[in-house]
Amino acid sequence: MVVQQRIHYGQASRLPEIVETPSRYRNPIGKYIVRRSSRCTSCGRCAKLCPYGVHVRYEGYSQPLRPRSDRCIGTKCEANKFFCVRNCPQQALSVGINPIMETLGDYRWTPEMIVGHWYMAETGNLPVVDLEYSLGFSGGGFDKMRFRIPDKKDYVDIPDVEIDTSIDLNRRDDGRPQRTLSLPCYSGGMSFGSTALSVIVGRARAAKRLNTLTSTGEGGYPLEFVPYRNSVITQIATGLFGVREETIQYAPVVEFKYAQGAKPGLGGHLLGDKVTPEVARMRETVVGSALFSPFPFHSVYSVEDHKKHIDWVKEINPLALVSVKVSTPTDADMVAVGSYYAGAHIVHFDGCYGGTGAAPDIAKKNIAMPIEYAIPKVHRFLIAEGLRNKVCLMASGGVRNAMDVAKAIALGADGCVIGTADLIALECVRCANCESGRGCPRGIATTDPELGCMLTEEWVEQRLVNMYMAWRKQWCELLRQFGMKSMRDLVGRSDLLVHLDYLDEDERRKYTPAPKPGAAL
Amino acid sequence: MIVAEQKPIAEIKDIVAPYSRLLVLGCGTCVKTCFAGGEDEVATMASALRLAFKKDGKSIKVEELTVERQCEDEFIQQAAPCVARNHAVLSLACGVGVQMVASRFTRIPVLPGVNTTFMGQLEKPGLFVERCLGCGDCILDDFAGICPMSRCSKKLLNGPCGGSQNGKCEVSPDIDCAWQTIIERFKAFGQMDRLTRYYPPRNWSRSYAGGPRKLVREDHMV
Amino acid sequence: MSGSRLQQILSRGEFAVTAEAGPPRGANLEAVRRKGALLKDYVDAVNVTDNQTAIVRMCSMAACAHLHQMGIDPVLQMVTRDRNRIALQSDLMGAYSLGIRNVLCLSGDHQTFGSQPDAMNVFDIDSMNLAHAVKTMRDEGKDMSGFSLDAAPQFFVGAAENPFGDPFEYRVMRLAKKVAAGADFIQTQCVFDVKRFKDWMRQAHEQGLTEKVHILAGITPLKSARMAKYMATKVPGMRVPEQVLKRIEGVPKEKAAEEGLKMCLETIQEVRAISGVHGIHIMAVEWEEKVPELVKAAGLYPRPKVA
Amino acid sequence: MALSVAKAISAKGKGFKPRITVFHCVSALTDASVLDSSGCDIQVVKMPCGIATREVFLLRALESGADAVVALVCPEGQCRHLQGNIRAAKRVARMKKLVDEIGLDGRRLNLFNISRGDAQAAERAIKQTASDVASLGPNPAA
Amino acid sequence: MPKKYAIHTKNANPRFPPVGKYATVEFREDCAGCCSACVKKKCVYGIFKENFLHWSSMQEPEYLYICKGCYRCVQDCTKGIFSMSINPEYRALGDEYWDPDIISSTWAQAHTGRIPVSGAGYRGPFVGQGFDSIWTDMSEIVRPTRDGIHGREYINTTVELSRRPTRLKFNQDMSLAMDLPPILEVPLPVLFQKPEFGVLGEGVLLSVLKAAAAMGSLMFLKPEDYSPAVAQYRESIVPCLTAQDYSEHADMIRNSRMVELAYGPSIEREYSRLRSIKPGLAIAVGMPLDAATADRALALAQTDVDTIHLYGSSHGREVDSNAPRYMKDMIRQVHLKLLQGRVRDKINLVFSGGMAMAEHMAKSLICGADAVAVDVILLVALECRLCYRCKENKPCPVKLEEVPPEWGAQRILNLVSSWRNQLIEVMGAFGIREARRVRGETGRSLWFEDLEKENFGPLFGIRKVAGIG
Repeated sequence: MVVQQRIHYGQASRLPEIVETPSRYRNPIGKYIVRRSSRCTSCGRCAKLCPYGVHVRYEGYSQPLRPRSDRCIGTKCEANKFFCVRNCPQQALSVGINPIMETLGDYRWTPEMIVGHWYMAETGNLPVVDLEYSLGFSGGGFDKMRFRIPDKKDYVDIPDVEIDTSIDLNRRDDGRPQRTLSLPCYSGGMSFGSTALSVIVGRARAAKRLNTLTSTGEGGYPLEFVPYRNSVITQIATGLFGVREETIQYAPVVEFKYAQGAKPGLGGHLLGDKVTPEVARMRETVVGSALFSPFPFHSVYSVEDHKKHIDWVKEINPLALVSVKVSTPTDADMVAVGSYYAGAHIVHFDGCYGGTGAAPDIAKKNIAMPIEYAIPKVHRFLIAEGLRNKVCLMASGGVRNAMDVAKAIALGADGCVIGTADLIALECVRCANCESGRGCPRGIATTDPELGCMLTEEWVEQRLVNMYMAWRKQWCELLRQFGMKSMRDLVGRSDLLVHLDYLDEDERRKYTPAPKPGAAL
Repeated sequence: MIVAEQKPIAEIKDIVAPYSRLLVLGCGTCVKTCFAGGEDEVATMASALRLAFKKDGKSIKVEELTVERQCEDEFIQQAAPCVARNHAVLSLACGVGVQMVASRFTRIPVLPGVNTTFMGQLEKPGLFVERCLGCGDCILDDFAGICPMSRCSKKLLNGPCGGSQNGKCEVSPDIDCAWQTIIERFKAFGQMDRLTRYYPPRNWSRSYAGGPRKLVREDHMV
Repeated sequence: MSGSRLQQILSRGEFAVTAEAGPPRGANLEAVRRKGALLKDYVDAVNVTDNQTAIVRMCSMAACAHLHQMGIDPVLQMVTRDRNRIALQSDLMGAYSLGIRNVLCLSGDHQTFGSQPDAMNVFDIDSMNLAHAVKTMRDEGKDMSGFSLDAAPQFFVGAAENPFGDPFEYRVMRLAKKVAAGADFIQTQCVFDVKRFKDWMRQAHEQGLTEKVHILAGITPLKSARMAKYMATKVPGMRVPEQVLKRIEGVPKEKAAEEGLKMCLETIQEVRAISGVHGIHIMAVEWEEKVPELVKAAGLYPRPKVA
Repeated sequence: MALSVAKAISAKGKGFKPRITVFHCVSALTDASVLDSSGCDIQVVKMPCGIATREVFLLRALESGADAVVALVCPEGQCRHLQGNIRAAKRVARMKKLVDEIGLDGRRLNLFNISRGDAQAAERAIKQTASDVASLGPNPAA
Repeated sequence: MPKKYAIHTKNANPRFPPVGKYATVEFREDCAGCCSACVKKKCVYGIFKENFLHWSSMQEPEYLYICKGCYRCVQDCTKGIFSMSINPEYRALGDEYWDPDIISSTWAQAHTGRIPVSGAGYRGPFVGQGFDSIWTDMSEIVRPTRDGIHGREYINTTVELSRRPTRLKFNQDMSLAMDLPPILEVPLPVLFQKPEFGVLGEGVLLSVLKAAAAMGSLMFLKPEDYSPAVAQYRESIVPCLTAQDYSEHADMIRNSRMVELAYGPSIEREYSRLRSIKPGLAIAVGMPLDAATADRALALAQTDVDTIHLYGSSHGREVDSNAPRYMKDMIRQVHLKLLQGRVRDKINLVFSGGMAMAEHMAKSLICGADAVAVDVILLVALECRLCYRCKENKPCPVKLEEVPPEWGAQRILNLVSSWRNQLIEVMGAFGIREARRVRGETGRSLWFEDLEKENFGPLFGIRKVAGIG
């Protein structure tokens, strides 16, 4: 295996190509709805006028199609000359906020954030519809943090391709290869079994194109990953499903998963329904019987035991970097330092509020500490210990969008690990039904033969590429505003952040207020 | 699609009056699409009948069921247990459905709840228009895809009559003159010369004029 | 009352004789006159068929008018196959104006049996409706739309009935319906199966129908064994018993016609004996020249005079 | 028949308390408790939008004993689903005709447009219905 | 090790269609009737089929209890005739404390006995009031130096309600030199009490008592609720008496393992008379959870009462206060007071009021309770919708007056089993095998105020927003 080159978009000026990748569904959901009444005489005027493609009429077809409401920019279009509602000679059109928005999403992933990410995954651009896709309703953490209003003087007017968004994973200087990712994030583990094969392979393909990584999760290493193995992290979790010598040797990074933010202290749990013959073969178990990953690693009861594990992996794969994934206990800072001394290159903290295939609600809600607290805590402690430059600090668990990533980096992380946002790009609606029965009705988190065929690897790959390219646009603009040319400059710049609850009333008013559920309705 | 409309409730009341246990049987295909006999209409009909009879102090038990299609054995069979516990079936399917159900359940009256109207298309929400007579000998190629049989009030094959004005039929200004449409389409295709051809009388023997029709596919019979 | 000779004969209680004459397949007036002359003194009225078996012929109304001019009382046969109610009513009025006083209401043979099976049929109304319409015209002076006519035609209304069709139990019910609809006289399908005919008459009698309507038994002389066979197998609703077939097949070919006439005469005698049978209707298909002979032989000649 | 008429007459005499089922869009009538003071026996069915007024619900309400059924929906142009209220109105109109045809009197079925939170309009609607029903008497099919 | 304790669960189907969260809004007029492709037929959950069966009831014409909001019908319909809404009936369930999600989740637990499990991360706000401002630290796994529990081994949820001797005295021959009073244990830290409102017929009471008997728990009950039918469960009843009236209920006391006396002046004088009616009787003192509670508790701990039962409001707050504090703060206050008075081990604390979720139980223990008593949630388990119509003497929409005790008991057992399993999940993640050891174990928790101060303070300075913001 060759030592990997340092490439990132700041140097190699070629960004992955954006290709419009529409929804798999007939009726995409948008913020607005447009309805045409039976008064319509099919005159076709609206189709001629609308520049956003809401009203479409095929060449030679005598009727406009049903309005593509998701493309509508809403009532603010009133100001435009081409506003269809006013221009319709029959007054057959009406536009309003889509009431379905009220049912979609939740405090953390708001309907507008979901719809906005669908848009990004489709077009690779930031939405033209007025959507708040960077802030949630949660009322705390990232949703209360804002970047300071930048000084206009600081703005650097350089194109996106010249901005460096890369991160280095190996900061130990231990003779192991450097691995530079072009984006300050990689994809979190989703196991074969919990998630459709087309999804995980599509993620690997996207990771390859984006020059970043994805992770196997703890469900084994399907052969389909092999062509993309340079972009696939092999995860070693307590179940040790599919962990074999060659799967460790494939991996550029090997990840020890001690805990998952959404269910720390609880082993993984794959319900029997999801254990199909393919999954059972992969995990070397019995079809239809539920799988619990044990907890903890029965061979790890001390930092010394942990070091032994890392040494073992380093021995099997001399080129691999090692990541340690843990949740965020009260003593997260100590854990980070311990992991470093045990030999980890990457310390990955997974806060509560992250995604998961299935976990008891009581665990999801109450687990450990939100990642927003853990990052500055660990960052500060690593600096105090003189170790901050020796380790790559990755954060995850409730990092939902490009601005969350930027905020996490400003709080002190080097980058973030993304899970849920990837699935949202694939049109997950967060119905939270990943675990039950046949699993995901949207065909994402399922191995059901019927449901699991709802999406293709190509589609998954391109949707993800599109979304990350849209995110990159957001990061580039943010960096330009603060006069930065590299994401690396943002690390630990918590001075650029404000927290609304820590501001005086008049100061607070200058910033976008925290959005409230149902505000638009 | 076969288009049908529900019979007036008064008529249905008379039809079902002799029976005290009634199954209202819907059909989930054409009549559902034209709002004459799908699940919703079955529910409404059943409810209306219960109300109508209860008002008159008469007790009637009305059961509701909708099968996918009443013109296929596979779906009719599903209704069997339900039919068995009733004294009559009010079928909201088209005439085919009613007869098919009747032919399968030999000992129970099967009554029609809809008037089967025509074979047509949904022009736009709420508007159904006739498009085919089922004449058994399609000549749409000769008429620019517009059927003069079903769309000309006089079934004229050799051009419009003298009564057409402004593209509308003399029968009603609500009816587009089929011939106007035919001519316009031919004009659009640049095939106006086709309009000069003399069209001989139709062979009606393949239509209902030839008596009840049968289609035999020997290759499907063993 | 109408000027129908047939009606007068029947109402006087005399045994009526009618015969059928098919118009020519063409516009040959002479052919009509020839048949008229042949039948004139031997029958009380002559039925003129209306495109019988759906084969195009001279129209019944015109042929009837010619016969009327010859002093014959014609029975206008009218089928609903070819004309809708508008044409039917208008033709009735025209016919009356031409002096035609009897009309026999029929549905008509389906066009598939005829020479032009491609044709569209009408069947707007059926024979029962037609009988009712003619009766309403006569008794109430109104057309089918309820419009009061300026001089309504006063027809003697006839209808056909087939005692031999299936289901047998329905045949008398149907007769009753026709009577109720307006038929004054009934001409039946050819009687070969006398037993069945008797049975039917008995039922009709039991229901009191023979009091209300004049039933004329249909009589057809068989010309040959081939014709008998054809009647038995090809004509819908016809019933030719086995022994009849055997009898005509049992004689040499050249003697068959003679035997046929003999059998015909026997039938006439038998039906005359049935109570409620008020006459016979001779359908000598393209064999009209034998009618005088038959009438004479049956002792039904000369025909009574009417005013 | 005779029985139900007698029932109706006797009830008319004795200050009968009409039972009214109210289907209301939550956007039109936010708090249905304002109807409690109407003096009628009110049964409330909340709907997310006027369009949830399915035809059969109206009849089922009558079947389950309501003397009258009222649908309260948003005024035209104010529906969250844009056309829900218009469609509800058409459905109610159709059912009114049907109810008329079965001899129950279509006046037992009414739709009113209520602006968001206009409790007084809602009360008026109920009062009007109540007075209509008072002249019609109890639902004979109840 | 004691015999493994288990609560037997079994599906107890709802008697009434539960109010579902979603409602489909359907523009049927645009329906293409596209038959086999119809999304109604393809619904993974079969909601349209099920829903139709329910049309005969006019109560909830559009309940979609089983709809999970996957939007496939909305998005796949060829004509786009579907839209979705939150069912307004769902939204109207309960109140701001007993919110629809709690009620709905409780119904599901009482129905199946399974713990609520879902995917896709936590969906709620960052932080909330009261218990919602505590995170439990379930990260035992990443600190392997503590006494981990290994795998899914037995976790004991038993707690005691009677006083334990702090030390034993022995004779010369090593025989015990003292009388050991019988120890009253309950196998899990959940007790029952009668809710303040609701249709509380015998069916409901018998359901609760039957469940209490089956799982070895206790129910606090006033003498006026005693009836012959109720009396068969006397082993599971804690009669709630007063200093004035207990002597009238000597029979009841003799049949009980524990008796609760309402707090009053000089109440300690009554204990010996009570115990003279039944030796070894455990005694609880019931009192409202208010500003004076901590001091009273401290005083009571000096007496030989076994347990203090502290009644908070049904919304999990302090009572009799203009600015009522949250249960978590109240528990903490009482617990710390006793701790400071060095008497915490002498007495058991049972808190009640607003215990709505399994995590309330777990967090109460962390804050310092020995056990909790539940009330309103029992009604919810029996399908109560907290519509409060019963307070106005209107009929109950789910006919609580007709609850069959057999079914009701199963619903409650299912719910409690689910709570217990959730407690076990949490304890497993804590690395704690004994429920007794969870008491006051704040080391296994993270508090919003502390986290903000510790982690955001250095970055953002001083919080300008009081409370959770």
